[in-house]
Amino acid sequence: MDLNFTPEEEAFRSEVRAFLADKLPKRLSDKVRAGKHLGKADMEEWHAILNSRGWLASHWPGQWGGPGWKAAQKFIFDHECALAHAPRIVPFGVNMLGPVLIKYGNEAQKRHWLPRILDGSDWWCQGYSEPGAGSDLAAVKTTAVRAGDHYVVNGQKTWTTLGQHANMIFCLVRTNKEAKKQEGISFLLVDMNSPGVEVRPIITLDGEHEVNEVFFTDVRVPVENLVGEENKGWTCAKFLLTYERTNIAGVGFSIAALERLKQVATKLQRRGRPLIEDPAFAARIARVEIELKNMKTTNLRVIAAVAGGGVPGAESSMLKIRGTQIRQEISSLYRRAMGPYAQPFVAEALQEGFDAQPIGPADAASASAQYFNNRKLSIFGGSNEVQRNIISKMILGL
Amino acid sequence: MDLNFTPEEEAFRSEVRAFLADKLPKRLSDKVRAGKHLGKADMEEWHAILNSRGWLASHWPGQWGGPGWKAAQKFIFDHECALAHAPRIVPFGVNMLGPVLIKYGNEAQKRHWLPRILDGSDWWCQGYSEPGAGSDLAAVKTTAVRAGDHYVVNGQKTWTTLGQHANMIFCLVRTNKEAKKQEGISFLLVDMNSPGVEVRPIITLDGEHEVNEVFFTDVRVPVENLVGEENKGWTCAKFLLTYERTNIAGVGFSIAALERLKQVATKLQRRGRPLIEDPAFAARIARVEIELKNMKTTNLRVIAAVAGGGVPGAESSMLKIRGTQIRQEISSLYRRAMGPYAQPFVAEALQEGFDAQPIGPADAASASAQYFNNRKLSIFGGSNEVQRNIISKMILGL
Amino acid sequence: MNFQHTDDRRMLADSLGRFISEQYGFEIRDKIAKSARGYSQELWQQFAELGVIGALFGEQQGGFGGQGFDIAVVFEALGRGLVVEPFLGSAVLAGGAIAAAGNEAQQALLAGIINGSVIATFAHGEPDSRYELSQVACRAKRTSTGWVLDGAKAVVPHGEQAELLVVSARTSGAVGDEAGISLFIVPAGAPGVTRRGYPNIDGGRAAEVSLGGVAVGAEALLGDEGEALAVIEKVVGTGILALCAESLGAMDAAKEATLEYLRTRKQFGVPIGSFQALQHRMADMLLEVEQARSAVINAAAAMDGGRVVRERALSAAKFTIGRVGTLVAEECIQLHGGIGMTWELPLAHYAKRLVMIDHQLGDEDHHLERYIEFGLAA
Amino acid sequence: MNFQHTDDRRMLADSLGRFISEQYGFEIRDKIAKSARGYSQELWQQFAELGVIGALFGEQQGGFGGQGFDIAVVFEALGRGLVVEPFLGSAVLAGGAIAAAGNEAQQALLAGIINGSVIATFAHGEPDSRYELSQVACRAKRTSTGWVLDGAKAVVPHGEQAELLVVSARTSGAVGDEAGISLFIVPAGAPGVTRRGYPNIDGGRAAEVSLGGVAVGAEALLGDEGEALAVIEKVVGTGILALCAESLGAMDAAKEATLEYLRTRKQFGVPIGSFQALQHRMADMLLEVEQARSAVINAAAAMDGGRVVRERALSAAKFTIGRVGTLVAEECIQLHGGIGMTWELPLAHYAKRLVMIDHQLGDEDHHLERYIEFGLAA
Repeated sequence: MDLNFTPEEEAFRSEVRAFLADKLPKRLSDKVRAGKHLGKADMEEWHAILNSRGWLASHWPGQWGGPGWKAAQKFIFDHECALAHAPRIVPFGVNMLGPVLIKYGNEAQKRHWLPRILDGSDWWCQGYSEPGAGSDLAAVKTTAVRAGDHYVVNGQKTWTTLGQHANMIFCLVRTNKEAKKQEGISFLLVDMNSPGVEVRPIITLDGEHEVNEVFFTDVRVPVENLVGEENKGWTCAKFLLTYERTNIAGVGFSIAALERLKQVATKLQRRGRPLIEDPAFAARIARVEIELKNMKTTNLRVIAAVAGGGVPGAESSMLKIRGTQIRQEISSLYRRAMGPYAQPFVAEALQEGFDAQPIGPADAASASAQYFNNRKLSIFGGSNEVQRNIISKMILGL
Repeated sequence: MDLNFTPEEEAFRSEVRAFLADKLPKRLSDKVRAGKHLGKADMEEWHAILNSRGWLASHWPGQWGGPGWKAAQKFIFDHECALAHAPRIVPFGVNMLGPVLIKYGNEAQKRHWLPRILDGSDWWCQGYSEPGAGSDLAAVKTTAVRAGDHYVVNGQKTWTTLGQHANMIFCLVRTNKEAKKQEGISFLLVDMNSPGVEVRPIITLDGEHEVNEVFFTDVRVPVENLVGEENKGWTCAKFLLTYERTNIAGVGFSIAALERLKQVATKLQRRGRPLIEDPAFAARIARVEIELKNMKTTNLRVIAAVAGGGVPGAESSMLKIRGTQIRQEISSLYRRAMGPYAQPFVAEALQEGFDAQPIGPADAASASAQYFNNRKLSIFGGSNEVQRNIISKMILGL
Repeated sequence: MNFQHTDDRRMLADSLGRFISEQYGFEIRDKIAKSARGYSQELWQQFAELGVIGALFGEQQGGFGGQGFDIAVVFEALGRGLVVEPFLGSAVLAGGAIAAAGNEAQQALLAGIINGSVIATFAHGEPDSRYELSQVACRAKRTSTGWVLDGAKAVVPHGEQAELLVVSARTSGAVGDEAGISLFIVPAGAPGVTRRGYPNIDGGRAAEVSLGGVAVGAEALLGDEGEALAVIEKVVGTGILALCAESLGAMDAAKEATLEYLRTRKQFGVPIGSFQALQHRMADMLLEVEQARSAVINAAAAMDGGRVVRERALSAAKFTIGRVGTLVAEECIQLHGGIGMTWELPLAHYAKRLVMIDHQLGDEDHHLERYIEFGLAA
Repeated sequence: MNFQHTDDRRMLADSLGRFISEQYGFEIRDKIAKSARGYSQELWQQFAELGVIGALFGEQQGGFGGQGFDIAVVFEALGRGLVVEPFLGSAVLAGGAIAAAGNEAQQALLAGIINGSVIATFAHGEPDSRYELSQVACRAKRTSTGWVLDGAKAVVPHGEQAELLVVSARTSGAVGDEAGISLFIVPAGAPGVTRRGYPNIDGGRAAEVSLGGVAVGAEALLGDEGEALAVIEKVVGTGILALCAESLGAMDAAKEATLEYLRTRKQFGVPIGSFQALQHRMADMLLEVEQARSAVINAAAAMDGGRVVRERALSAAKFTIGRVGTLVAEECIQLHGGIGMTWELPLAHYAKRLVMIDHQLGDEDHHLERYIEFGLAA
């Protein structure tokens, strides 16, 4: 039993830190730290920096431009990026479609699409969820009907994150209506500039435009954009959903957020002394800090099991549930720390270039908006209720 | 909107208090206050005292010897008895069988059994639960087969509280095996001195003998002991289960227990000052105290609704759930207050006449045993899970 | 013992509820809530004509209510409708302070507040005061003709639109002292008053108010010099009751919307309300809301009691409401899933309001501590 | 990074686990736990022969373990078996103190402790000390030939059966001072030692020990005069780790028994494990137990670290174990229903042990506060 990383892994950590110190633009990390919004160009800039180092697609094999990291290295990389307030990697091309293409795509598809993910030629988004389906992903109603060398796609997708920036979308579509639910689904790549594709914003409760609806009306998609076999798309879908969830707990994000919370609680006062010295507030922080330390070890145990040939499987459901609870609790405490200043919300203060005096403490601007936005963590990506169903079935055998 | 009791009700409260001050033996209230065990004679003594005042069967109509109280009076009476640390009324004859007989019994049964409940000639116990049935009360397997002017009863009942003191048991028995679950059940009164009745103790985790198993082997029961119609016993059973649950929250018990907790927390020290001044412990007490104050009003609201012609129904499920949670939390805090002295357990210290020096604080003797014993509150009488099902169905319509 | 409201209050609640459901639908509310003004002057006038503002004042002040249960009935209905008009700041807090401490001339200001023609507000909280009533750093110095005020006031409700400010300032003592705080009625247009308005995340607006050498006459003093804390506590207490009742109304609406969703929304071929895990969570939520309702009743009933009884009941209620309101907000969003996160769904705005009420006039932790400070008592 | 135990530890755990499941079944355990002695001398000898006691000591002391993970592996297995023998009091606490602070002559006592022939115990807690290590009121006065001890010690594990007592007493300073506490090795038969034994609610026994003018020689002093608090903290820290691991073993057993019950017990015609509300509660319980496992790993790994790192990890673990252990106990009883309340079901005894561990060496609240006092740090 040894909780320390190996000397090689520690050397790797140093390498990552040096890289971040050197290459992560302060302009970007300042925005992330302050909870400001990142624009498309910001995200593209960070992707390009990582790509130039060969570290963008950490889950890909070396042959396709991945760095060939082991699970522990991926954990260290994600962790250090979070601590350094690096922007998140936009996952749809790199972490989702990439691995599916590598496993199920044909040679031509791999050669065409993979390099374009790395160099930023394409911005991918995800066409999984549909209105009325929710956690029941296999309830796909969007249809693709074969017509010669094209499919004609009709239907609607929703909760399409950052779809407003995307030029490509990978979709689950129904190619056989007769078949049972999960059969008859295919995995299709659609050019969003095709006639008949329409993107409409969904504004979330914090006033943010992050997710979208995507409508397809007689959209023609070349048959070569089918990944894997027709009617076997559920295989790709499942693979994508269970692939590489070792970072699902977001421990690094939580550690960074907790650090920020503690800084703020040291600055803010209650009854003339720092909030962090208030017994009730200190107890709240201590509880979540202890939970987070436990979570970090739970996460590493899962990673070690994977490295030892085990399968994360339903364990990732545990990481998802408790990891999102911890992140939500930290942003809840951050909001709570602001006292009456949690209520004011100047949306422009989260945009780059806003240089007016902040309302209340400088750190208050994003507090409530982030708290509300983070409610999504326990809903999207398989709600925590669905995760409990999975644990119950897979681990407990109930 | 007026949270005060009427002058008449307040006068009634004074009357109850005067009665308790005058008639409740200190020997009994001391035992109750200290969490000591009450023997059969103790309970009989208290019943006799109440009966001599006409206050034993508070739910019965005047014609059968009840005091004819309204819901608010019953609440006040139960409340004051709890605050005065009076023994609880043993409910099986008075509160359960009595009302069933009054509603469904024939004239002969009423005349014979009701006075015997009041004067203590009979000690009743309840034969509802069976092994393997749990919350599914209608899964009755004990059979009663008609043979001339007798039924022959075979089967087993369990969780029979204080059955070791009883000479009579009221039972749900299956008189028709062909019928669907809830049909074919009858309500039968069985003399426990009949040949073929055997009572075996169940020892609970606190070492206590409070509940029993009761076995029936070819027990002959005269047909005149059938209450209501044959195969219609479920009607009696349901009536008994929903009857008069306005005291189900046990607010009076909780107030008395909270008072005892606060006294103890004032005496015990932590780091050189009273435990009740410790911020974390004070917060725990305050939380449950606030919850209890809210509960008291919730309870009174239900009573007022009943008085106004409403039906408590599923509302009593809410009272049951939160009422038992509060009682459990108070006994949990009481145990917690004892610190290391929660562990010692001298069973004899809970018996009358124990006069050795207590281990640790005088109030420690029953702390953990009561905490463990109180786990039953959320299980028996319809588990809190069953209550949530009821709320979901009846109030929420889910 | 009687848990029915009087006929008058029931009629008021009914007509207010009807008015809101007819005139204050979600789209209208959304437009008002994010408008530059932060409330609708037109609807405010209509509320006044309905008598809703008057119900918050006693007969002596020209109203026809003003008791705990009047406040509760009105705010519960306002909470159900997510109303953003300045009931709290103008009527309960500023109006309440004038009613409690004003001399005859000052009481005359109430007519305009009650008929809706004047918006007032309560400028008490400060950037560093958090929820502590005595943490007043703003200073008032006596001059030959009156007073000069200097200081900063934080998150003043509708502070930009108000014409009258009731300002707390220290006339003696140090920050945190209970004695030495006074109240002043300051016209918003007085030289030296600067206001920076902004939207709130839950709709409506507030402002940072800065007072730089603001000169007012001797007649601006509201109540006795240095003795304002008791008035502030009383007025804030009424505000706490109002917020608790508002939260209760919002909880009921959120709970009902969620129940309706569980009954109609299908997944895996069945209504999601048929899943037992969700049923049990709804049952627990219902129970919590009923407990919160009892807390509001307890607080309203205690408004006429002595200080300790009243403040303890208010802190118990605000603690309960803070805890349960946040729970209801989070559970209702979670049970809705993604759709619960969207601006277009009224539920999301109920959730925001429910959580933000915990940030007004003292949160869960503040009131639990305050409850303990007033002495535990069963 | 490696979460596998060494081969030696795994072999030890396996053989201990096998021994317990073969020789320490529930009926035997129940008989031992409520016996007049409170443990089985015969089984204690067998545990010693298996090397289980030796595994708790380092090679210098004649053992072959003694590191954090040795303690964890052994106590996890003991927790699974609900073993009541005096591992904690005799080996970890008393033996640990002698190992940490003893001179050569005193270290020689360890052989008997390790081979099981001598039972020692740790008499540190006092009637008013609760969980505070420095609340020592018991006094030791220097005499011409040694020391005289006066005071009372509370809930001393197996205090009635032990032959050797390691007693803390104040040689200077006032109750609560960190300095001035010393340790003494006192033979249980020394004149002036009186012991009142009693059963514990979770099985086994403890005793109140009173010291009335107990004269011991100068050689009884264990470690430096007045400097014992650091030793006590270290030894109690090892005890905390042991209790945490024991709790984890008991949680696993309780959880498995409950899962098995949910799979087999039928109600309304189906296994109760098919009810989603219960499934979700089991899923949450599983998650909590895995987090508790991580807390134990963190604590075991921190045993060799500096004081702050070690104590913070220990308090984090004991807090976690206290919270989760009680939760698991209460949920497992509830999910079993009535049968979970009965003495005949092993589960009920696991539940009692889980809850009582929170009362040994500091509960949830104590350790949360201690964690904060050692400084919050991510």
